[in-house]
Amino acid sequence: MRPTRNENPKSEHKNKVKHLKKKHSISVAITGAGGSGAVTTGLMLLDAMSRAGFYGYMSRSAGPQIRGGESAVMMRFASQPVFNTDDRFDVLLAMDWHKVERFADEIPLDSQSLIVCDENAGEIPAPLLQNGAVCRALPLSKTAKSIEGGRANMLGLGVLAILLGLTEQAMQQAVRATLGKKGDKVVADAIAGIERGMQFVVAGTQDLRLQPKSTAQKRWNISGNEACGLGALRGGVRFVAAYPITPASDILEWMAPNLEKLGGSLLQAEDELASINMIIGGSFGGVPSMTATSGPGLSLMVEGLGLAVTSETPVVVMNVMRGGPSTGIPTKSEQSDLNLALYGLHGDAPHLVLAPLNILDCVFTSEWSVSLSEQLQAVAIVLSDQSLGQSRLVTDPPDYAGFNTRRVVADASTQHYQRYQLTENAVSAMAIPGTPGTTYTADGLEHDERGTPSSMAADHQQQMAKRSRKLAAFDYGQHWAHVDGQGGIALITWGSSSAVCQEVAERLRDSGMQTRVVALRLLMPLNVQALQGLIKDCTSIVVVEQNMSGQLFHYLHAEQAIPARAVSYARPGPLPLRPGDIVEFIIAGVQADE
Amino acid sequence: MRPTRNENPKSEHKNKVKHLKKKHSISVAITGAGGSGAVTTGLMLLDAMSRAGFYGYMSRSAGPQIRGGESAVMMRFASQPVFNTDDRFDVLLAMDWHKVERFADEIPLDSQSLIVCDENAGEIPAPLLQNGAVCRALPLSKTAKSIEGGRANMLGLGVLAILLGLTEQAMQQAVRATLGKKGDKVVADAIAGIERGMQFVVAGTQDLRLQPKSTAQKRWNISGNEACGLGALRGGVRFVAAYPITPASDILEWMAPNLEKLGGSLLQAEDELASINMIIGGSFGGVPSMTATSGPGLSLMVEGLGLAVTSETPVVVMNVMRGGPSTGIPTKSEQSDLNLALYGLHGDAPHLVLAPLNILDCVFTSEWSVSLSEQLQAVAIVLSDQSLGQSRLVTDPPDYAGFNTRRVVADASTQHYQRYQLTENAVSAMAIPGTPGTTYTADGLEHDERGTPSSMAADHQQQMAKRSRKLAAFDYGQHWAHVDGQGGIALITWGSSSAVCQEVAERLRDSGMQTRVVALRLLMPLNVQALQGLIKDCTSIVVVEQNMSGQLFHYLHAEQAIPARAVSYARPGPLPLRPGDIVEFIIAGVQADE
Amino acid sequence: MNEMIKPKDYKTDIKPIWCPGCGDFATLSALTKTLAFMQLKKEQVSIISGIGCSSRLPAYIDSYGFHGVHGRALALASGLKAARPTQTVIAVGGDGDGFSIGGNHFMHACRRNMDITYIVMDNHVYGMTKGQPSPTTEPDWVSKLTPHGSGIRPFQPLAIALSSGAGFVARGFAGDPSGLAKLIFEGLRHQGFSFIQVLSPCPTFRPEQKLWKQQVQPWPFDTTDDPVLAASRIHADEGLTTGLIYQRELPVWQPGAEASDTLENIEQGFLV
Amino acid sequence: MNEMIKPKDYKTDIKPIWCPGCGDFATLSALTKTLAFMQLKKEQVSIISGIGCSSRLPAYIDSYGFHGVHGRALALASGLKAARPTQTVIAVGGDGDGFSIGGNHFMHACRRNMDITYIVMDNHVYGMTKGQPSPTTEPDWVSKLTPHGSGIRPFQPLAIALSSGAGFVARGFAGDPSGLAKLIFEGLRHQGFSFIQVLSPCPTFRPEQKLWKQQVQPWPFDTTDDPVLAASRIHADEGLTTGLIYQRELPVWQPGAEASDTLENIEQGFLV
Ligand SMILES: Cc1ncc(C[n+]2csc(CCOP(=O)(O)OP(=O)(O)O)c2C)c(N)n1
Ligand SMILES: Cc1ncc(C[n+]2csc(CCOP(=O)(O)OP(=O)(O)O)c2C)c(N)n1
Ligand code: SF4
Ligand code: SF4
Ligand SMILES: [Mg+2]
Ligand SMILES: [Mg+2]
Repeated sequence: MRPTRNENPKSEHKNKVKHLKKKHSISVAITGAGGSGAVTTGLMLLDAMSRAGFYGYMSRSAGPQIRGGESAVMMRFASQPVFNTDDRFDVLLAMDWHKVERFADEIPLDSQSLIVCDENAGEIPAPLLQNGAVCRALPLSKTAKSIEGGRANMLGLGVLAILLGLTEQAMQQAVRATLGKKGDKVVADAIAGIERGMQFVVAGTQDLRLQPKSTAQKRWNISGNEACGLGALRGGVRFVAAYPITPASDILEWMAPNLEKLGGSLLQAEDELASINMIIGGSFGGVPSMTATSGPGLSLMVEGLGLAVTSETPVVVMNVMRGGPSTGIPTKSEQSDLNLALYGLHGDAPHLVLAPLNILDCVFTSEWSVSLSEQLQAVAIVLSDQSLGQSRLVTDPPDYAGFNTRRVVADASTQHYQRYQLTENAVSAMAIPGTPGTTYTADGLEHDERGTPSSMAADHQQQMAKRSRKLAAFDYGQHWAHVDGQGGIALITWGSSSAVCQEVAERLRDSGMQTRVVALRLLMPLNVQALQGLIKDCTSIVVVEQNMSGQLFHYLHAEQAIPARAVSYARPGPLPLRPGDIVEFIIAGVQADE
Repeated sequence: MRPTRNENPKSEHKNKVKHLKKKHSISVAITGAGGSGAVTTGLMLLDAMSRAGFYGYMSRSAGPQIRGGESAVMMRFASQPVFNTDDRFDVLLAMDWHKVERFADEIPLDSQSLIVCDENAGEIPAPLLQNGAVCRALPLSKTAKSIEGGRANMLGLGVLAILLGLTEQAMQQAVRATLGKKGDKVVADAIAGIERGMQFVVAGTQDLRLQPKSTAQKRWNISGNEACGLGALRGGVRFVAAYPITPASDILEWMAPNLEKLGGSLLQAEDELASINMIIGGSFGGVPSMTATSGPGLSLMVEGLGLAVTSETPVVVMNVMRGGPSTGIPTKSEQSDLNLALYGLHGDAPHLVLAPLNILDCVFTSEWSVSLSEQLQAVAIVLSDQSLGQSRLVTDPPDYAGFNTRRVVADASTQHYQRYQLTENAVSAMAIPGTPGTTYTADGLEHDERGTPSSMAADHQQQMAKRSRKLAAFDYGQHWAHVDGQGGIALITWGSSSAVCQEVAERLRDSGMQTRVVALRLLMPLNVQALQGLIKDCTSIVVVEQNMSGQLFHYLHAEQAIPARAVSYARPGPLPLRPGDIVEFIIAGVQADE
Repeated sequence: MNEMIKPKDYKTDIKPIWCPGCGDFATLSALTKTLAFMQLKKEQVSIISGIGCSSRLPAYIDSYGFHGVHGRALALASGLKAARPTQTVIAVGGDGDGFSIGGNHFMHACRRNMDITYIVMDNHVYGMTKGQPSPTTEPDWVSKLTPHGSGIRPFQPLAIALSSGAGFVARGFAGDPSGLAKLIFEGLRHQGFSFIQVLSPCPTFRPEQKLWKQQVQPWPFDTTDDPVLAASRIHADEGLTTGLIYQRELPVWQPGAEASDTLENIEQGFLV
Repeated sequence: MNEMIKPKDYKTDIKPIWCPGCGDFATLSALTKTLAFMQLKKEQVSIISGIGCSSRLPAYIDSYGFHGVHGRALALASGLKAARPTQTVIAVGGDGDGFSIGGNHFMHACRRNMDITYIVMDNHVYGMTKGQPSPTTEPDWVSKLTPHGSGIRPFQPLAIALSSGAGFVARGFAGDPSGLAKLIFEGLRHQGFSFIQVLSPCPTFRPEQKLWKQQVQPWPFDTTDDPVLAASRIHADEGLTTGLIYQRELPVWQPGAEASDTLENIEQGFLV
């Protein structure tokens, strides 16, 4: 691989990895056994940091126990928007050592890292110390006992507040926002605990205070699942039928009350076979309709999706990916349902596949997906994943995309209505039940323009070509990918790996290597020509994704979109992709070439 | 495209298509309304021709009516084995003109073709005559009425017998074999009818008599669905759970009584979700297990297949493809479920995909699939299709493949039994319920070597690599593809298109163009290296398949198995691929290059 | 538009694929008769089906319709009714479609009690796939797939409907089209889920069903609204009686309130 | 090998993922007690489940087991029993697994009547996915997904089992482990399909179920073998009674005759 370089080429690539400038950010992890309050602590810290003017990202991990098991939150804060986890953590606040080894891989520590823990928690597990992290044991629980309603996690939060330079005022606001509903006593106790924690002096560490970007704008605190739900509502979805499944259920739980407020509805189906067919029914009835699921549920929807394709009934399926195959690792992230989404229908069944590029982009991609599905009377599968869906972001509010979502509807006056009429753009007007003069029967059997079942070769070819052409000929504009930077190195990626790739590109550029990122939002149909144009002058092409077999890499080859010299960087879940690892991989490739 | 040529290169490519020598064979079609006996007539002719020492192929087509609708049989006879339909038909025996236009595409006629019909049937539909076919109207029904128990179709059969040079003796044997069960009177009436028909003189046509290949060997008369069932029994399948679906049900209907004779059993499931999980249960119980279905049913099995992959439970799914997507064209053939079979599982889920290359090969491929599935404790999806499954062949009996099918079973003495133990070939001994000392719980959750559920990255990567390696590292020997001929032109194909490609190659070779055929029997894992080796010196590479989007073509690119210059010849069903069309396509490519 | 609608106005020009003598013709004409009797406009009615001979029915009625996939008619119908409550939604299909692959949706549609009428043309066989036993087939009926019969006791559609919470349970017979039309009319009038099992002979694969003409008897009781009584009657019944067996008003599930808020307001919830 | 097997011999070293106080612990120990009481060897028993908190049970018993996919435990168990009749096959799971996504297999397993015991730990909620209504949930139970309750009348497992043709219908309670063990014992002894609904509280998402301890009563009748009587009793029951309600010997479906022919002979059939 031969990356193009900026004006100041450096020849000592060997050490480049280490010298790469990194985004200035602070990463904090909080762990604890069930009931230790690790998650609440994290949520309060996220809230406080956002009030202090920072951006933040928070992901979560938990053991197998349904309740009472160990859990961890992984957070990152910066003065600019931040969408993914870093290579390492600056601080670990450990409420106890209960099964903390389970999280050792997820919370890499090094000699610059600080561990804050309770002095009564016992011996620190060796894996945490092996890279030289500094440990400060404090009398958190002992002190907590000494103050009324005191809880060790609030004292720990106080310590973090001091380390991160948060004010008492910010902490008080955060407590009120997070615990307000639980009453004044709870709030007062928490504040007392935090303030006591802020009195601890934790010496001998690096400065963890960020410069706040002064901004008047209000921030949003949103999860990817909420963002997908919001985008769907913006796109016009007013009917949802679904069956609960981790990690997609929160989309449904957020949408249920909000759909109702907007005059829509949510139906809890008996299974996924029902949910996909229910939304086909809802959409046939004229209401933009959607479901949300994860791998096992998407598997069960495959037959229904084929029906929607053949009957040209628009539906949107949000698939929040988790570790596969089969039941796999339900609580952890992986981008391994791409194959199923692209190819998992029997027969030649053209449809749309999209993926949000980060938590904030869930709003946009979800709205766009509904819009495309409605306009094209097509199936749209949206591939989010656990790392987007169940993580939270503190971010600038998303812009309004404001797509024209309306589907082409037949009106009552139509003569000799033909549901599947050939038209210039291959989209036919769809009659909505209730409209006089345009009755028809939708069908999953092959049919002619009118919709009458037909097994004739001519009808089959005509209607297959129609269904394919309406997607192929549509002008998707600029949204098919987020592109930035100039060649040299090209990173092609999709979905949740996009944010990591952005950071990889920043680091490479900062070290003088021109880097272009092509983050695919519309995976099918693929904009092959534009993609080829964007990478043709790049000396190295790396396809980055979070699965084992390189599903995107193979798909891009299937479409003859990338040259033979492209290389694949594919790693399975459940650990997140780390920008540093990818940088290292790329530099090693560059060195091998020299 | 630049095909390599034999010793005598000809330069007049322009006319080559017409001058290409064709396999010497006779093609006969029989059509008629419901009750006209077209299908029985065809079956009797097939039987008689095989008794006369010929080889034969017979496919069927019918209108949408369940009973009483129009139907057609399309047959081809030759002195050598014949596996597919020709470009055109020599004779059409039309019992009547009821909806015969529906079959016009399926029964191409030309100026060399002869139409035999009833003189009372009325006007011949124009589409049948447009290419100059000669028509002979005979008093079939009138004469039939004049003899006791006479039926017009038997008289028509008599006419065909004369045209094809069949003896009265062969006809009598065929009648007894086909109608024997219906009693002596029926047999005698039929024979009388045929013999009367043989007295008609049909003048002015070409000679339709074939030279029989003298052979002492007995012939088999078998359909592709029966052949798949037989192969499965040979491979050791003793438990089947399935849900009826066209065109796969005949596999089940053939297997049900025969399984029982061998001490096995068939369970009619309530749906395909049940059938796939039932065979997982049966296989977990130690009995080689299989199901059969078609596209819509395979769609419903996707989740279960993932479970079999993750739990490493061997199962075989025979998928008899029909026109898709969705309900599509249930009674007609198409090779369009390849994508679903290759990619339709969520997560990274390695498995086997195979396809029989012709009706006879169904026996071999089905047996081999069971063998591989059992040895590798893997899912095997076998892609047959309607054109194989519901067509009949008169053929030499298949050889015994005699694979060693046994799975590696844990025995009672095993200490610290680990179900998913890492081994050299990545296959672990499987304990069969009932065996002491080796109890374990199979799981679709990710797990460690013992089978204990785990969400740790290390276990996930280890077990994913194991499941992938056991398939990738296995030595599949020579059976992965049927290869013949030398380069120049390379035809890469799979499944039922293979027979057509063989014929294309014969025609090209006969005209001096070296042609190699690579017919893929094992589609996944793909033997990329061997394939690359076989085509690397070929000047033109054509990928032939019966679907619209070129699913194999894209898959071969996905695996980087073919170069950019390869071209796709992909045509959807329901019409069969015609050797002449493909020859024309290839010659046109060659001419364009010159 | 002010003229009376006649049964034949609901006919399409598509010729049914059904065999001569198939019981499904009777359901088709009972349905068009009832729609005409109720003067339902074509565009007010949606007929939803799965896959099977019987499931081909929607194409033969000139109304809105959906010929979906095997076993999922009730799911599709439920989604449609939820999204568009003003439509008269009728689901139709066969015994295989409704009780085998579609059995789960049958139970849950009964419980959910949306205002849908479900008509199952029960011929105790899979007609379309050419003669395999369905859930309602007798255990000793021999077919290619079951050379000694299935050996399994038949599925009891009425008992399942009742136990699942349906509020309208009836059985009709294709050999009595006007009785059938009456049941369909009652079903369409009933608020909530109405289930009508129609004994619909398949002369092609079950020629012995021609005897139904002699065997079918009226249900020997009045319609009851007592589920306990209905349960014991249905459990004692042998399957060839027709009538409206059980009817009871039960809470109908139908979402769709008026909008009470705006998206802008909802989005305020994300502000820190 | 000749020593007595004790309940603890069936314990594995895998720690249950269950919350403290979860009712499923009782089913686990009732099961190991019964297996020990019956002196069933570990290798003779296969425990098959779907997905859910309750469906995790097989990993906690040292026998053969299969933790399959959501809703398909009975299908997998049926295939196993068909292929290996000598195994004692026990299917276990939750109300969501068994009555929502798995409802169809439930009905058809009852009809098919293979010799399988099916134990459903019914907590009237989806535990594993953190608290959505299941088919047996009360219509007014509020959750995030159903802000006003589901509005749908509960699924009646016993009525469905009976109507589907099960020959053994019982209800147990996690708060009465020895009563439960007795029912499981009877279920395992019964020839054919035995269904046991276990009221199994979920203190995490349904803390109000702690009251079951006070509310659960014994079934007020003797076990009957009359389906008509059972039907009326079950339809009148309110759901918090325990006992063996209905038991009747019915034809058990179990394939697997001795081989009677050879493959070579079968192949002769293809010769022209
Ligand atoms: C998923 C799926 N499985 C199987 C089939 C094949 N199939 C079509 S119709 C049918 C059964 C039809 O029986 P029934 O519903 O009783 O209708 P009938 O033809 O008897 O009216 C089956 C099994 C299918 N189309 N889809
Ligand atoms: C196909 C599929 N859909 C959804 C899920 C998600 N899921 C897992 S368990 C469960 C419900 C569990 O409820 P129940 O069976 O009552 O068991 P409990 O946890 O209450 O014991 C669901 C919906 C899944 N794993 N697979
Ligand atoms: S096969 Fe039976 S059910 Fe189907 S159309 Fe013919 S008679 Fe009717
Ligand atoms: S969530 Fe409920 S059902 Fe699940 S383990 Fe906890 S208490 Fe048991
Ligand atoms: Mg039927
Ligand atoms: Mg539950």
